[in-house]
Amino acid sequence: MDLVKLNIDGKNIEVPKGITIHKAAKSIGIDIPVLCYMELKDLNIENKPGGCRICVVEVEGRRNLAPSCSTNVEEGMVIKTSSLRAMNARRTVLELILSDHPKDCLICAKSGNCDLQDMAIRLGVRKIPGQEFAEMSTYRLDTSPSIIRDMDKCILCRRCETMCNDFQTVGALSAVNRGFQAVIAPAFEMNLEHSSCTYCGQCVAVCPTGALTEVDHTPDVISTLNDPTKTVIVQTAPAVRAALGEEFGLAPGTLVTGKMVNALRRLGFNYVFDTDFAADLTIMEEGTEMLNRLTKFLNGDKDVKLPILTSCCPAWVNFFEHQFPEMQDIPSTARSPQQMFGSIAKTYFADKIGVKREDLVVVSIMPCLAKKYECQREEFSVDGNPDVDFSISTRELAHFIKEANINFMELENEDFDKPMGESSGAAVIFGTTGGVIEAATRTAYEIYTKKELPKIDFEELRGLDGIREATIDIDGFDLKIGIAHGLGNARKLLEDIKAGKSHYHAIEIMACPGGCIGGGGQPLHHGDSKILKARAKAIYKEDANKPIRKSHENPYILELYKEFLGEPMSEKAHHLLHTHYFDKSKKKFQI
Amino acid sequence: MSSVKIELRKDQVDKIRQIAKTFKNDPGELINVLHKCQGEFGYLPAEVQEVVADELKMSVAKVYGVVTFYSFFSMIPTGRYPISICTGTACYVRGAEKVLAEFKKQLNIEVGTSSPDGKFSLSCLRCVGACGLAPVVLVGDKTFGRVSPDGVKDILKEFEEM
Amino acid sequence: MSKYKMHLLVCGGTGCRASASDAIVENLKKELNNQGLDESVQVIMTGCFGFCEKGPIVKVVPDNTFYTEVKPSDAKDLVEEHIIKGRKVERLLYKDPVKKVTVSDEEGMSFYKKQLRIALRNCGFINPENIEEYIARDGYMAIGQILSENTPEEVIEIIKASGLRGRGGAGFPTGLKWQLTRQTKSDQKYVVCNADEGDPGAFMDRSILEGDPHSVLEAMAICGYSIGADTGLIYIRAEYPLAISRLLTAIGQAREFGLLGKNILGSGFDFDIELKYGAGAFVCGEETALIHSMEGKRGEPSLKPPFPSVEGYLKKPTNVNNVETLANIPAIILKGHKWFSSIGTEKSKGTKVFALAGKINNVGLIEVPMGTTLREVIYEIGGGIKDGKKFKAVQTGGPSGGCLTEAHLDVPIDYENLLAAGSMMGSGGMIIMDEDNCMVSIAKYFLDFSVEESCGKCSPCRIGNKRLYELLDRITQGKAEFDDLARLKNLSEVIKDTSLCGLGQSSPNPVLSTLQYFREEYEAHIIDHKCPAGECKALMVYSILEEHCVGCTACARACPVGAISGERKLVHSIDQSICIKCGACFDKCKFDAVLVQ
Amino acid sequence: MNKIKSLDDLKKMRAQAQTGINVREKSIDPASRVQVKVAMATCGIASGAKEIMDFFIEQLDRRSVEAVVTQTGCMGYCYAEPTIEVTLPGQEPVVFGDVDKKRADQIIEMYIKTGELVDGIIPVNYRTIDK
Repeated sequence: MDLVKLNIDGKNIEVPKGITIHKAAKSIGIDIPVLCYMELKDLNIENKPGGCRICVVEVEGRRNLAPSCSTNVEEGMVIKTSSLRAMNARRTVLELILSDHPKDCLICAKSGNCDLQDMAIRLGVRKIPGQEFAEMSTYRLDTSPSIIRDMDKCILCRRCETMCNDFQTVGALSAVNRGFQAVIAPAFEMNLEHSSCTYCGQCVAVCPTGALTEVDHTPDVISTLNDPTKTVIVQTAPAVRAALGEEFGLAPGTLVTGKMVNALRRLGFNYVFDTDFAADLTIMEEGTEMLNRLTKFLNGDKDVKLPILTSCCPAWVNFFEHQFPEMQDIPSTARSPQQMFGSIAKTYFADKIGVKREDLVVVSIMPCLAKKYECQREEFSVDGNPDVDFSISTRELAHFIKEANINFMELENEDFDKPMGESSGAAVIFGTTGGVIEAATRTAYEIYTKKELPKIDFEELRGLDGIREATIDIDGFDLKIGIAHGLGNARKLLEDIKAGKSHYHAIEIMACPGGCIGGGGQPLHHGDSKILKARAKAIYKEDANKPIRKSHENPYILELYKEFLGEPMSEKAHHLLHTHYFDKSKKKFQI
Repeated sequence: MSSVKIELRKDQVDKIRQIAKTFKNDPGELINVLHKCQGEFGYLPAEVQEVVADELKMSVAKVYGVVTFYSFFSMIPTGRYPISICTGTACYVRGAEKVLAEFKKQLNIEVGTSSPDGKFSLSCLRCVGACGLAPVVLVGDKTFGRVSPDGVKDILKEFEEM
Repeated sequence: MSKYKMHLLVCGGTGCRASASDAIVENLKKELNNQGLDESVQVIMTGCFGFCEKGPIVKVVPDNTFYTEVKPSDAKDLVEEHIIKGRKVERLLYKDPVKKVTVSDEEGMSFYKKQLRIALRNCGFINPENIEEYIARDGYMAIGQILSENTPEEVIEIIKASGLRGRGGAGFPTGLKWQLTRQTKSDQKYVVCNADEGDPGAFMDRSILEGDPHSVLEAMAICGYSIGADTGLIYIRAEYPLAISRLLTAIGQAREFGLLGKNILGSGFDFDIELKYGAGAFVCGEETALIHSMEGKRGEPSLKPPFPSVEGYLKKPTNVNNVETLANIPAIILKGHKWFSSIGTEKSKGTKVFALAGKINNVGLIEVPMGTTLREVIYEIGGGIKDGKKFKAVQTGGPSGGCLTEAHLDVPIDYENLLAAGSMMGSGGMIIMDEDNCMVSIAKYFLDFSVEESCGKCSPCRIGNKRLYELLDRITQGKAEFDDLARLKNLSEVIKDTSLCGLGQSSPNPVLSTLQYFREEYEAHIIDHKCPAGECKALMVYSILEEHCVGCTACARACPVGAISGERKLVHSIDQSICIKCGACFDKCKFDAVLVQ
Repeated sequence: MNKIKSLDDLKKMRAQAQTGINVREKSIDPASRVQVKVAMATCGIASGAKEIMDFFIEQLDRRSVEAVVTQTGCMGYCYAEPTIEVTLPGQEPVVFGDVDKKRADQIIEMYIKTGELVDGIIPVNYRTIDK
């Protein structure tokens, strides 16, 4: 590796050629503040507009200060990161940014978790000169089913634009206008609701300020919990338990399943269930659908739609409804675990405990913001009563726990309630990229071959590469599997299918980086991809620790079929557990 | 940016498609396509941008981002006689502001809007490069040089009778 | 043919006219009449000779004798001595201050022609829509010559040796730019002509494109050959329809003649040119922004490196030169780098085109060798300040430049000197200001421009310029405090120091230079609440002079807010708390009774 | 038009163009004619150069003056637009500024027909690279 010699703040160092001043400084313990810059290393995501100018440093011999996040080191450079000139510039630039930013930190959704606030604290800003005469750029507040856009708080870091366009290729957001009026917005500055937004929430996950936040449903949940006429049950998605602890200061990747269940009980939920139960159910339905299509294919049916695509990610469903409406018949018709759970809860379980549908409230805890929209879809309700009433994110749950005076760290571990709290290890790994297809493979293999899997872990399906593929030998048949996380990667696979170039039999798609562990509702990663890796590791650990690791071996699932559904893909199953898709591409322009 | 809601006729949609096609539906030609469309429609309503985005296989948000970046593009229909006042330095130094104020007063409209009858619209532009004639006013293709506030009335009269 | 045997050309330029050229014409005519020569000698009033310092000028044709500093009383001598006796009037001839010799004829006086036209060499000479006229003036000979005689490396050496620097702004050495682009290995490269002339008050690029489009095309082909590119792109403002149409005609003709296209002049070199249109964004003059705009994107600049010479249009190596820079190239090839580098100053070679505008008599385009002083430009070519007012400042470099004062009038104009004086060459707009221009308002005007044209990508430019504007606005309204001057300075310096591209790095220049040279004017606004130039409306006070007021009530009737009271035929008064300073009373009063302070 | 295929071709072309033999009108030698050039850049046109050019074409024809009227680019005298340059056979070109129809009429009647100068001459105040 080529090395260059340079001097930073009086220290002579040697660093690899091609790295930035910021990274070189970091390597010797000098932490130059950055604001707009963001890198998710293992996911190939980098936002480097060089726009905020907070990270400027003095480079000897240069006329202007250099942005350290995007200036590469050069041989012989002499850099001062904390000279009077650099510090004055940094402070003045921050004052400028703050002069066009609302000062309602006390009541901002991002308070305490805001990069801009941290920067103001770090630089000790006490006064913003001329604030009383400074015009602020203001924009219309935009509230959608999942996301709130308060662009008065936007600092134009462009992270959301990068996620929405480069990583997700959704294209709902773009920089619009110019100069002081410049802002990130959907086309025509219309509401997000009318745009091609999939509510994946990746914009929210990376927003350094309170400009993009989730719609908070905690108050609805609190009032429901306090309504004596309601029986309130809660389901928790697999990725939540691998990340919730971070909100309480635990190291990323700490599993807090037992504490979480305890906390939910204390919050007053009548039944604490697990979405994983529904994930096992999903495998039964989706796996069967996959096997059916494959069998037809092997029997020479030319019209069968292959590859089959997973359908448990609601942002992904929104994505293809908007962008690939002509391919509606390719994804599995299986509903997502959240919705399967709601559907079963409000029929099978409601009957079981003798509660009327309208008196049963289903709340979901999700790592996801698209789930908020998904549970509001009309097709997932009966006579106006939704299968899932409210969906709150991991972050909202953490706030709720704190607000309810629960000392999370002191909580004993508790177990989920039965029957809908029981799940297999296969269901747990739904929370990470590759997990759904691995779970499906475990079941499909055993059902198809009627033999026991020699090895449960499919290492070849795991990892963080954006697009992965593997061929699984199922008793002589080579099952070709594709995996994509991130909608931009998904788009590539879809384009191939459209062009007839795809050679896969089954494809798993998750919208968020790393899958649900990197969902838009998770504790903020602040650009640290190590956090995502730790969460994935935790998920696989939980799987390995489970006594049952294949969905079709979950006794409560088997009981559910026996008592209620009959068999996978039965008419009843179809009615309660499957769905259909809509063409949302032809939206007419409306603000 | 606000926009008037319109319904595009099929022939208008076809026209946009044809324009896009002459530029090989290349997203890199977006600005050229928008120029042609604005030439065709006089402005760039949201509906036109949607078709353009579709044809160039890019997001409407990006198209809108470009439209709002460049001052030459407008989402508001211009008057039959669009009046542009040059506010470049040479014109400024020679009193363009007073001329602009007079136009606003005479037409009783603000910059960026049209008169209620759709006859005149008012806009400012930066330096048309006719600094020798400062202050300069353009009405459609016609250039008026050395305009004084007193001369505004005469300019308007010229078009009133048309 | 003409009945006149002789003509007396009297300079009627505004400068000379101020010093009595009208009277000279009158006296000459009278004198000729007296001598009975009015039938054979004609007196003609001409436009400016461009030698205003020594005006009024009288030139005698056909012998081309050149008289300077002529007074009306000299008419008699001129007629009697020169015309009747055929003897030159020695005392009115120009004396060379250096050589101490008397010069009589125009040829010997050629140094008075301060202008030297290289970039503008064909403008106004040829029909721009006829390629043959360009060819007749050695057009396309330069590309012909290098294709048959020189390697690309040699051409780059010629351009480097000529000392030519970019005429669009920062003055980067052109030959070096070409070399850098040549060095980058790539299957495809581009030559881009930056014709996005956006500086308000600068129009030389438009004039060149309208008057001599082929010289730009030829230069682009030369550049293409040198750097190894077969495609040229001209990024031109959509606001220049005539230039666009002339360029399209020229490209068509050049293709027809085989001077663009495949295998140019049988050399095997292919080169063709297309137009790309701008859409009204000043920042697109910055080369990375220009490239993004050509790619159909928002014209936001990006960080350099990578420089366009490494990664430009469509990520390919791209050489961007501005119109005027390119227009010099064919002349350099044909006349040699030594000729070119003999013109100008040590570090700035050749000539520069300036667009004179503002309060100057001869508004127009001029081209002078580098090193010419501002005084020469303003007083000897520009004809001095309009209406005989006092020169106050000249703003060079557009919104990125600064204001220079009387103290700079004798500074030789080149890149380094302008920069040292707090301004810059920029594209060559020169806006001349007189005593009626308020320098705070001028700075505010330019900041308004920068706020409007900032792309918004980086925070110092997006927010900082807005804050600068707000500060200046408060100063012009008399609402600022003394501390605001320090803030103005710090903010300006930080914006310069931290902005992403040239726009933000230079937008505070008008503030800093006016703050430096006209600080007392800022202080007058802040401390005394007065605008010395009388331009800032909010600081004006209208009052009624008791001794002049006749109580006609005209002012009271004209006042739109009812701030004026007073009985008929009695002295009126203005209530300052209501007055909106519209000036209606001042306009209406026939008795000069309204005082403006 | 045949393509120019070599440097020699180009040189021939230049020689041909320089003798003033217009390819389109081979039979007439424009050097023996009056030449009128009208500065037709944006400033000029905005000041009425187009109308002046039309005026010259029409009036010279009507008054039976053998002349070639062509357009050219900006002469740099923005303060004196419209500007024209008149070259009488065998003489140095003369530039007239602020040419309105009245002055154009004078130029035709006096300068072009009889060689008498008229007001509004703009002396050439620059050097060119040819000298």
